Amino acid sequence: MAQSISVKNLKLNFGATSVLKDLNLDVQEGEFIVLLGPSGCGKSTLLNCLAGLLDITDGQIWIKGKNVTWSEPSDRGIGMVFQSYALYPQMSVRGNLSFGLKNARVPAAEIEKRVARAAEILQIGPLLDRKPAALSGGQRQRVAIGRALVRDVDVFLFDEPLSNLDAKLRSELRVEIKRLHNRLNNTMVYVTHDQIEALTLADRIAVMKGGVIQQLDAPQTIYNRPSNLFVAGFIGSPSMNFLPGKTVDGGKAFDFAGTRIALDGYDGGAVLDRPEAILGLRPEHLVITDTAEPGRSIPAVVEIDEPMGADSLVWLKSGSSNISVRVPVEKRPAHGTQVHLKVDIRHASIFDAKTEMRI
Amino acid sequence: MAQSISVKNLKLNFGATSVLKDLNLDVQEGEFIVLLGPSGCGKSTLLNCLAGLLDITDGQIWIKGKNVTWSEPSDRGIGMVFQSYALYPQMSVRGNLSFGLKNARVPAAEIEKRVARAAEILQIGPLLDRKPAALSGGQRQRVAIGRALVRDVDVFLFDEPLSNLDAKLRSELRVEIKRLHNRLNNTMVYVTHDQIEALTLADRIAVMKGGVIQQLDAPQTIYNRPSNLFVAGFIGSPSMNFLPGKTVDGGKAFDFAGTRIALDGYDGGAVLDRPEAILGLRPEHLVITDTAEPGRSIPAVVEIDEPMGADSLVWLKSGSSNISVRVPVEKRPAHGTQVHLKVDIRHASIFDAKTEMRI
Amino acid sequence: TELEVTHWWTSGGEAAAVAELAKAFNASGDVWVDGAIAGGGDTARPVMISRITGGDPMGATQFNHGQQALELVEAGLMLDLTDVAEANNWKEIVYPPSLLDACTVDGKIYCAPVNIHSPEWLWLSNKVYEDLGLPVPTTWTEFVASAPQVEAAGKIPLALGNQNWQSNLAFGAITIGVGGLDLWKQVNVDKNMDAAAGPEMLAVFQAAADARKLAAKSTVQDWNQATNLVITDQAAGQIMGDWAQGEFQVAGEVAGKDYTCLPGLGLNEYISTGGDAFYFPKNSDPEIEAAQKRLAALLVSPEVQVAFNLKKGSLPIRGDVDLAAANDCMKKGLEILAGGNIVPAGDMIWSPDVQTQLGDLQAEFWKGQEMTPEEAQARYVEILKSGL
Amino acid sequence: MVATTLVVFVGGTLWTVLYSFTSSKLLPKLSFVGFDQYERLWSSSRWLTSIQNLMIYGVLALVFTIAVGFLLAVLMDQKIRFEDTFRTIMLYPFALSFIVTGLVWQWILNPELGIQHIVRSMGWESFAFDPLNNPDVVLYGLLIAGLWQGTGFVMCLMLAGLRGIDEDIWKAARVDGIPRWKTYLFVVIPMMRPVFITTLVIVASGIIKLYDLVVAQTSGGPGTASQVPAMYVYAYMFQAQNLGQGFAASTMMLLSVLIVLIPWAYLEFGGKKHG
Amino acid sequence: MTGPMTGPRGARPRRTLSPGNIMLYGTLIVVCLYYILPLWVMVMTSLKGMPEIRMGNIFSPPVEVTFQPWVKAWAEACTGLNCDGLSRGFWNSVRILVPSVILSIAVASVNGYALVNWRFRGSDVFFTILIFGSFIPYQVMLYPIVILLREIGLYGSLWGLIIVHTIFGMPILTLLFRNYFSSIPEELFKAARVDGAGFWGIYFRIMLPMSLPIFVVAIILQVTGIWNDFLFGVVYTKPEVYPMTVQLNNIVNSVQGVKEYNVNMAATLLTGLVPLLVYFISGKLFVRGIAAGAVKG
Ligand SMILES: Nc1ncnc2c1ncn2[C@@H]1O[C@H](COP(=O)(O)OP(=O)(O)OP(=O)(O)O)[C@@H](O)[C@H]1O
Ligand SMILES: Nc1ncnc2c1ncn2[C@@H]1O[C@H](COP(=O)(O)OP(=O)(O)OP(=O)(O)O)[C@@H](O)[C@H]1O
Ligand SMILES: [Mg+2]
Ligand SMILES: [Mg+2]
Repeated sequence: MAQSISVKNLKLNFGATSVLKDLNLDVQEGEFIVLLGPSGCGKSTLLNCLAGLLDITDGQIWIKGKNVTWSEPSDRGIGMVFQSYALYPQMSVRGNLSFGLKNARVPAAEIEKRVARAAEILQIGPLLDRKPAALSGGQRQRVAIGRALVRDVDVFLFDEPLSNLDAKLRSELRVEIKRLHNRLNNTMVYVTHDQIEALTLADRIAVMKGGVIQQLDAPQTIYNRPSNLFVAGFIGSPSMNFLPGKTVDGGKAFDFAGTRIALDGYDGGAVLDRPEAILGLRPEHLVITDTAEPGRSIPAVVEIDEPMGADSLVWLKSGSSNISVRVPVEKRPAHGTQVHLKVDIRHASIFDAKTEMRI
Repeated sequence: MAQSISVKNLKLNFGATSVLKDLNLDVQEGEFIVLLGPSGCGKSTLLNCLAGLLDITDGQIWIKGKNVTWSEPSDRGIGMVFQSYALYPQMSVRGNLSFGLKNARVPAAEIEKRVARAAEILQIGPLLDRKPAALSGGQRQRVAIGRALVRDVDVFLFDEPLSNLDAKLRSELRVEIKRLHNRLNNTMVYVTHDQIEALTLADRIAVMKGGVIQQLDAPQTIYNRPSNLFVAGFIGSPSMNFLPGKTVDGGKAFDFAGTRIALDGYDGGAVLDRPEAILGLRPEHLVITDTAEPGRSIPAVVEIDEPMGADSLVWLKSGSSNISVRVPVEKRPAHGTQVHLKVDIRHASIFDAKTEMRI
Repeated sequence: TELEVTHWWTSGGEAAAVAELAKAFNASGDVWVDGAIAGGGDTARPVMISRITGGDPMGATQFNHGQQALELVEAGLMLDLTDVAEANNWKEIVYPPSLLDACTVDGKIYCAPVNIHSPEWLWLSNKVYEDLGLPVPTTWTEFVASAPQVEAAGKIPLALGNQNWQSNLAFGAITIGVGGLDLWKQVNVDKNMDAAAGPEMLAVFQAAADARKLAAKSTVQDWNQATNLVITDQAAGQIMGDWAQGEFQVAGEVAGKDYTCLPGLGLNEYISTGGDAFYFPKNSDPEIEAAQKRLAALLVSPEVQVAFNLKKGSLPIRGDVDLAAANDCMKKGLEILAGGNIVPAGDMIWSPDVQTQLGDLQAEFWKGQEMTPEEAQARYVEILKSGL
Repeated sequence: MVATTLVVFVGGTLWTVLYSFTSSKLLPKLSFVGFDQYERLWSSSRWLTSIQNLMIYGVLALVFTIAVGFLLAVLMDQKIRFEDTFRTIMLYPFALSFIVTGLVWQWILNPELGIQHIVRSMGWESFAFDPLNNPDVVLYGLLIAGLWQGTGFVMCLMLAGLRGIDEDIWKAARVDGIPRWKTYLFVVIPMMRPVFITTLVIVASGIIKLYDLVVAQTSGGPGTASQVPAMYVYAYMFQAQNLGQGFAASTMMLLSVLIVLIPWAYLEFGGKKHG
Repeated sequence: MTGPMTGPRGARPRRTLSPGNIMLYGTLIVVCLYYILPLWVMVMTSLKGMPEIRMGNIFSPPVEVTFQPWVKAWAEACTGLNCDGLSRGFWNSVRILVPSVILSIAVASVNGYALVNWRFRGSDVFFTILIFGSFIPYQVMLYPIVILLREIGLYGSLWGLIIVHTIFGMPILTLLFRNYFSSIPEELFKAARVDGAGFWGIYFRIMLPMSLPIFVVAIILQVTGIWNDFLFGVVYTKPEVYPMTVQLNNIVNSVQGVKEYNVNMAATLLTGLVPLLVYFISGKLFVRGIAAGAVKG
């Protein structure tokens, strides 16, 4: 596959503060890339740089083999969808869709055709003559996508397009975006700070923090083998349990508050002995049992129980650590019970507490 | 347990529009009630009535055995936490916490004590001298809770206290609120339109729509035996699959586009033959298999796959219906595969398509 | 040819007088475009100066004689009227000659004087005194002496407007009236600062301090409002220039019967001869220039002088016209003029800057009540010194 | 046009400052005299009075306009009936020029015609209310007119600001049992900082330019009791034909504006980082 | 369920004549008296004859209503030789007002838009200078502007005056527009740029249609300010285009013996009519416009 977007050594400063620091990113054609990260990490900034809405401080941006570093936003062959949709409130849906084309002096007949096609794809045909104010959230979002669609571009940029919506609508539209991508198969760069969105949509996820890409990988890799503590904690809801301790026996076991957990089968690098290490365990990779299994389990006391529909999230206390475990609703243990948590070390992650990197 | 809040025949009109219609609600002492419902259904309105911030049109409100229908908000023995927190921006955290007490002429020593206690419970001791602007979202929320806490009241009212936060923080604070409730054991009425919040927090959930309580029950009951189509569709994410069809054979089977599903073991009332019925199946109660099982399975084609970390949500098409199924990540079928969905009828719900009520 | 003429003559008598000028000018086939700006010279002058320096001059404009337009002339913005003056023999006919001197810069004449004004008059309401059964005063001294009775009758003894120049004018009149001509000349013409700081001058300030008590109840702003107080018999008297006469006339009052005028406050019958003159800003259009010269000649002509000054209540700038129609007061003025009892006007002696400062001082002195004569005199001397 | 504006404001200011060091009379001339004009300016009692008046009037007008404007806005914010009517009544004076304002109030305050006359004719013979002719209180006479003209507009600004306050803050305060007045004082006012700043700029710029009102109402009198700097500038530039002096006075006014403005610009642009 | 419904129920009883309400409306009414008084005096006086005025009470309504003062003010009052009242100035004022309002608002709105959305180098400095400009007393700038207008050859023409109004309207208007535009989501601007709209395209197609409220505010402020202007009108134009306020000044300040208060008041009212009407008609929009962003710092 050809390269669709290539960001080379991108730097961006706002005055004295450096927001993006020497960032590199290559996106293949047809790929769905999600930029994920906490608020303020520079996701929108990166997207705006791609779109040409911000003047970059240093570096280059290539789109479809062309150096567009200095091109106008409209000349980059990109379409963009914004968080609040940024529909032009005084124009009808049709006006919103055709505004960009008119600016580009596309012939009227061609505009007509493209709008009709976009309307068909997005099923907004009957809405074409309404004003944005008369649309529901979901419909607005489709119009916003349509605006990118009619421009016949190969790269779509989305800046948190769903974050204004309530949970139900959000999950519906997520599916729609996925469908659209399956159908159009164009390159998408999608900014969000919602990890469910990232996990469900992305071909690859770029997890950002402080203007730096922490990890760029397929969702499963990010989920299962997070490259550092930040990524591990950020991805997964409820989030990964972190047990502080040390690795002993030449890297063969993890010592957590006196309890030893054998590390054979650990999917990672050479563990070695480290005086400060962190064992990361996802709630779904722990099983609550009544009996201890030396080297494989941790004792804990049941504290809180959060039923979440199909599953329940049980919070336990072990030593001074809070640990959450996902269990089927039927199998919830009673409050205060003393139990043992069986650890599935194949799905665990171990981090060096100093460097915070996965071992 | 004594009754903490009792709402009797509450009516509230804004001018000509009736927002709450003859609403009754009884809350036990120490209970955690969540008001759940779509935007505009009257949740905040109900909460404001409880707090005395809105003059009701008719009915009564009792709190702790006292008729407070005409009492001032500050005399009702309630504390309230708002969506935007509504912290006093120019006062320090301490100021925010003590402003109400000072005003009530509580002695300084007593104020000191209560603030210290709240700060300890909420772990905001080190923040006491900061201004709200210098706090993170989570910290602000704790201060907002603290403001209710210092008032030493037994009833806490929360109006979507988490909806301004991002997903990660939201799930963290959810747990904190739950912990707080376990610890203080006071009555809480909590408004949200986020069902995960409702399911995890509530002792009982009141699902509202159009100013009417649709169902008031424990989370598991609501989840498993939703009393009508609205509740069923509203609760659960991804939401319940609805298959339109009819019940035949004297209520012994469900006919979905020609496929028959046997109804023995259905957990509900007398089904009877109904020309228009809807079969509701949750994604986690369907299993993808390769082989058909007559009377127990539905044929379908795999369309989209949404990995969500631990699980994956697979979208299939059967007839003209989209069906979602939750499967462990390892067992995802390939796109386009022809499969069969095994139905677990014990967890299914059947609705009359006319009355929309569960049968 | 159309000629725009700007001026600040807008009160009743003034407007009537301007109408005479316009009538005469229009009669010769030209058109007088009136550009009156009310509010006095202080409002109008910035407009005129801006217009002239801004390169969009009017055809003719009023200024007071003397230093006001000097710089404009020096900057070469004004039309040289020497040929008109010579053709019409202004040197001979303009009386007193000081008027023409004020128009002359480097031997060339730049303005056409139209009238003579003298500020040193005391105007009295006869009715006020008749009602009280008192004789109408004939001097400032008598006026001051009768003031307590006037006041007791609920009338204002002395009407005085609120603007700086009015206080200054009153003080000037008292200087000539009370201090005498010699003192006045020493201070203002010879610019003898010792005299200004001397005891005689202090006596003048003392007299002014007495007068300000008489004016304490006067609450009007404009001079004509103050005059109106006299006309309507609410006030006994006002110190004001001879232009006040126009107001009496418009109100239908008769000099000697309804009101009395005392030049030089009845003490020293001298008048200073300031006045108005028209200047003609340079213009590129020869037709307009011709019209300007026609207007200049017209302004000095005997017929216009008579018509204009009768309405305006001022004195003509030439001694050879017959003002048979003039009323009592005007005749008094003419006599004084003819007798040569004249002194130069303040506008000619002191720069506007000094005049403004004097005005500020007098306003403070007259309206403040608490400034002592000594203090005022000290500052008076300071200001005069700055203008040497 | 933007360039023109810059040229006028910056160029005009520099030009003014430059010529304030000359002895220009009627026409601007580059005949430098150093600080002479300033020395004379600061020894002129009229200028000193003007400055003093402006300060007194300015502080009073600023405080009262904003305070009264805010109070009215608070009253208007009590969900009252006929809000439109009340608002229109309070706002209409803003449509009238200062000249008109000055004239009308000169008249109403005139002892022979206005309030004093009325009260006396109603039988209270000793009643005295003659602010415009008493040097000690004439500034208050101006203030009455100035407030009349300007408070309505400020009220609108404040009202808009009040309406922008999060409804939840009010609810929180009610639950806390805070009386309304306390909520306004300790919570709402601090939250309206941006509104107050905008208002301050608008009102203060109006006060410094104060001229027409005084001319129309008192002509700076009685005596020099209500002189203001703008009048001094005008008088010396055009009446006294002493441009240098007028420019020196202008420069002092501009300087005082800068002194007010620099902290503001700092707050607006420099202070952002501090939140 | 719970016990019987005893005690208070339904809405809290509210007395319309509560002490609080009496205080509230009482204060408002007293305040309104203060605001209305001058207008009352003006209107009443303008409807009286001179004898009635001289006799007396300026606050009392006219015994005998006469519209003569209005007629005189509009069509007969003299200044110098011209006795056609305000009527002539009215049309001059309109001729000055319309282009001045349009130009000044056009320039200021583009300015505010550029300041917010196209932050250029030195835009903060530029803005600070503008605000500084709003404090400059007009008298100070009379001379420099005379020179400027002379240099660009517009002195004495209507356009010169229009430019002056535009310049002096700029600071406050720019402040208003800047505040308003910064309350419009930036995303809208970005979307338009991606759509290929340029500086003017965005301004005209996107920003303008969304800015009605603030335009109303700007128009009201400018109509008032320009219509009421006297100084610029008299200094930078000629008699044939003098605005109404110059006539008003002439009528009010030139006294024919006695001040004709009734004519003065009628003239004053006539002169104020246009801005007053603008306020009475669009006062509601005015507040809404201000609330829509003008005061968000
Ligand atoms: N115009 C600006 N001037 C100065 N700093 C800015 C500007 N815009 C953004 N920043 C800073 O740059 C950083 C990155 O901002 P950005 O908007 O890219 O974050 P984000 O990852 O999109 O966050 P969010 O999830 O909240 O949208 C933030 O710290 C922000 O404060
Ligand atoms: N002050 C008011 N005047 C008129 N109608 C109102 C008012 N406040 C609320 N409403 C209407 O009452 C209904 C219920 O509003 P409410 O705020 O209680 O909804 P909600 O359930 O809290 O919604 P959300 O989840 O969006 O907060 C809505 O239709 C709303 O439009
Ligand atoms: Mg962002
Ligand atoms: Mg709500």
